Amino acid sequence: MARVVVDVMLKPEILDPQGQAVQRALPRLGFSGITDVRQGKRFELEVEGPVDAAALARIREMAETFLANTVIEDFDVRVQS
Amino acid sequence: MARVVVDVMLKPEILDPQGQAVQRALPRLGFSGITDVRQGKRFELEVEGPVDAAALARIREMAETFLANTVIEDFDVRVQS
Amino acid sequence: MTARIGVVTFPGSLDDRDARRAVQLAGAEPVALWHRDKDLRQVDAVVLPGGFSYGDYLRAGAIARFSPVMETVIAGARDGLPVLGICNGFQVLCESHLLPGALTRNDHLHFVCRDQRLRIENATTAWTSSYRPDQEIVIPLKNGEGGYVADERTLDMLEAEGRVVARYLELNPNGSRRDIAGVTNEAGNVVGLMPHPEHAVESLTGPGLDGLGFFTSVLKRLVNA
Amino acid sequence: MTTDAGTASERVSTTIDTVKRAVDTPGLAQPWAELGLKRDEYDRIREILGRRPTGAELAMYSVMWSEHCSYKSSKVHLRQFGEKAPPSDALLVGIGENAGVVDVGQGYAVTFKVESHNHPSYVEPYQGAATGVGGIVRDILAMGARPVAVMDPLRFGAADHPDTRRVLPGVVAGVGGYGNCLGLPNIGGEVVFDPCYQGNPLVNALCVGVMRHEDIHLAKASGVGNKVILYGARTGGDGIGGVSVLASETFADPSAAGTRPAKRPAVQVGDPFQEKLLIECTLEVFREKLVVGIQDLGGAGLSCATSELASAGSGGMRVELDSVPLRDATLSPEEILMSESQERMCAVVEPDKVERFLEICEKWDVLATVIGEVTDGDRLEIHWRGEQIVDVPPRTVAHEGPVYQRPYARPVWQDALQADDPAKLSRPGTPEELREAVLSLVASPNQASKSWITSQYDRYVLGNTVLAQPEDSGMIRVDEETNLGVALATDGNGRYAKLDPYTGAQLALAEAYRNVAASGATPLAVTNCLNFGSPEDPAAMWQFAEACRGLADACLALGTPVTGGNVSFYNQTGEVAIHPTPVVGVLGVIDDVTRRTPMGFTGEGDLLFLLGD
Ligand SMILES: Nc1ncnc2c1ncn2[C@@H]1O[C@H](COP(=O)(O)OP(=O)(O)O)[C@@H](O)[C@H]1O
Repeated sequence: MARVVVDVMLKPEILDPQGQAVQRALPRLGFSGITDVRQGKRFELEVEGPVDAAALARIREMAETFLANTVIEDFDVRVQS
Repeated sequence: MARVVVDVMLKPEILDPQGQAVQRALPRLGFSGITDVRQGKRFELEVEGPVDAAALARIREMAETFLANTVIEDFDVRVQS
Repeated sequence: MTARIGVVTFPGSLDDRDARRAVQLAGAEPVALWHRDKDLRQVDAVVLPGGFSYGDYLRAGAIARFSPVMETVIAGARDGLPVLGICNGFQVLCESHLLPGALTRNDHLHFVCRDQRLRIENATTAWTSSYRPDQEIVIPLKNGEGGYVADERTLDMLEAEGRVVARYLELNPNGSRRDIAGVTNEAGNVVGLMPHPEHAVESLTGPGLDGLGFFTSVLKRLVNA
Repeated sequence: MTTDAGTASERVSTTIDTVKRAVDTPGLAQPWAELGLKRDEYDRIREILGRRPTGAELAMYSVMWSEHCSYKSSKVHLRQFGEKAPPSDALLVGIGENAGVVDVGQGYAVTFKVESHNHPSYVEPYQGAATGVGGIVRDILAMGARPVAVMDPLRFGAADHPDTRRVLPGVVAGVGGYGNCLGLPNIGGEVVFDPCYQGNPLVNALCVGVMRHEDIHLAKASGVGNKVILYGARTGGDGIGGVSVLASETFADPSAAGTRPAKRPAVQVGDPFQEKLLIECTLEVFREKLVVGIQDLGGAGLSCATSELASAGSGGMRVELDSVPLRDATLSPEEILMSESQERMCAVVEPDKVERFLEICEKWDVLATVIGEVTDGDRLEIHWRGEQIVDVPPRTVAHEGPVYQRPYARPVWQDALQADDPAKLSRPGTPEELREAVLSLVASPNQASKSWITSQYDRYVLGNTVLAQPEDSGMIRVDEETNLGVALATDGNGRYAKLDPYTGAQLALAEAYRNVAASGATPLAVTNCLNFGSPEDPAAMWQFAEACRGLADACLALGTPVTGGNVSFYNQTGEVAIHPTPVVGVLGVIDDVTRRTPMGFTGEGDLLFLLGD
């Protein structure tokens, strides 16, 4: 059983109200020195069988068509070591 | 400027309806071989200055008290290379 | 002199006006409290109203918990100040660790607004003494993150100590563990409730008058005190 | 870095398309066609200015003269709503402002309007619908009113089409996500499925707001020396796909090129929390009477807000574009002017009230910046890095755009369509066939309960909802002491309108009117959202002209004036237009909401009457 992680983040040019809300709250909580916060999603997929090139290609397709909304989001797929 | 990533995932014993909804949808979309899906959050923090042990400790505290709700969530902090 | 009940407005609070109206209809004096003020203006009880404080962007209630007013509310609650958290207010109370557990995304992943039947399981708290034990009431419910969760040990403890204040009947609208709609702290002065009693205080605008009891309960307690 | 780049200031002056440069380089080729302008429109701009426009001016004219902002194809038909308007004492502000305002008695005024966000909602259903709600709410707020409820007339393709699975849940979640987070009860709407909307769903959003008569605010800048304040969200590169052409041409600074994002987002993302703060903050500055004029930023962003404010006011306006707080430092001045970043407003404030205005914004965590002032001239001047990049008569941008008499013609197929009447359909003859017919009728998605949708909307918040789903009209209590209230209904039937656009529009009005009347309220005023195909298609234009004529005639007959509305053209997939879909909203007033008439039976023994024939 292997784990594949898919990270989905809003594209850099797209407004991220969630990340902004977190960032604005930080100074009030006494945390300084954070100049930007972006909030996205992390999916952990448990994959049956070997995670070979074919499996990764399938997961990439899944990320592209389903896990991410590529109109506004970018994604990244990687096998967790 | 360095980037620190904080991953926040629901604890394994806590029901994850979002992950389950994704998992249930996969076969319908023609994706098989995924036995479990968990969905969590990924924060990307841009940090001013060096990310030394002290800075990381501060961010870990921020994750523990704020970014994650440790009643139901685990978190992981790492510097992005 | 009637009791003064404060209603906190956080940025993004929505049902604060409704909560003040409910307080008034119950016969108490509503006092508007502002999230940036630590001063509770000598109120006798506090309502944390529903809404989307700070957009609920991180987790519902997670940012509001750190507001100045909450410092005083948390300290007061520990000293016995009656505090009612409705919906977002319940989320704030859990995030503040005044109440155990947490509220997560509804299991069906949709926002839900419906008239909800509940059973009052504990009619001895500061906010439920106007009800009969096991009384069934109908009040509106509206949330996107209303699934109550806690570990088994905590759930067992809540049950054993009678700290489940209200339970969903007929339909569990959000996947809450053990159909829990509301819980209280050990002392019974702090209550968190997912459904909205403040929307059931006038027959014209709600499903009935079943919600009024929460506000008359605290009034009774304050006047008798 | 090139060695001949010179000092920073020299370099800047060679890369900014200033008014001076425009005068000096009259022959410079400009991408007017890429920006959607026609040759004669571009020529007219040159004529107005007496020179070629700068890049920033070209950006402003192109967006303000677009169909969406200028109503250039619809204006000649919309005029009837004013010309044929029935006399009404109730109208306090008529067509031409952000939204009309109606007197509902006891010193209260109500403003309401419906607007479309169809195309964005197809591309990105959630954000498209969410920002549609956000936009109409700001329109209502800008009139001086507290928004008190929303409604959402929706049209989707076939219920069982795979793409409807993407569009419908996204749109519903977006309407709910935004409206719920603003704390506005959703008191009604429509859901209709028809294959004609498959590639072009309709997402119309209505908002209604309440104010005291004396609180009415208008979008105009007057009073020399008054400050122009931009407040709300920072400006990002949202919704400016088109102007990127300009940016790449005029922003030829090699050092800047590499740092600009590769692509500007065409999708706008809404931030309802920011909008909620904007509402509370705006109502507070109204309450303290700090505002001379106000405009929300919607389509065409700052271009629209500054030119409309200046155009409607008495003086000119000067804006320092460098003061605009940016989310993306690489934006060019053209892009800043065009950006459709959401959750922003623009106010004109007397100098001695600026401090208090900014204080209130700070109280609500709303960013506010003085970006300019009202001048005694009659020009809108915009500066960037010390250079003048815009110098135009604002009326020519905002209110004197092109007006088209588009050719229209009754389509050749209209007769055949009308002749194809139900008499030709086979009738169920046997009990078995009757059963089939009834079953297929009740199984039709258009008859189905809409609670899957409406249960995702908060109908209780604010505590004044007297009627909401599943009632045919929504009703809101306006005054808790006197029980004064208003009722609202929207209706529209694309199939009727396709058969006969004139009568179809009238039927839409009649239905909404009946719904309001049946609730116990007296209908007072009308808004509409006219969803049609391409105005360049004579058949679609005919449908539009007929619908306007029908609606105006019916409004006259019923004595309810149109107070505002919105036109959405180009609703088509390829060459195939949607059914013409005029959505009509009716507002009524009721003296005592406790005497409302709900739809259902309320007591045993109630009698049932049938009225009419
Ligand atoms: N179908 C319509 N019926 C009546 N008035 C309309 C209609 N469409 C637009 N209007 C009016 O035209 C004016 C300009 O349109 P408006 O919607 O304000 O543009 P914007 O997109 O800038 O808000 C408004 O007063 C509006 O009410």
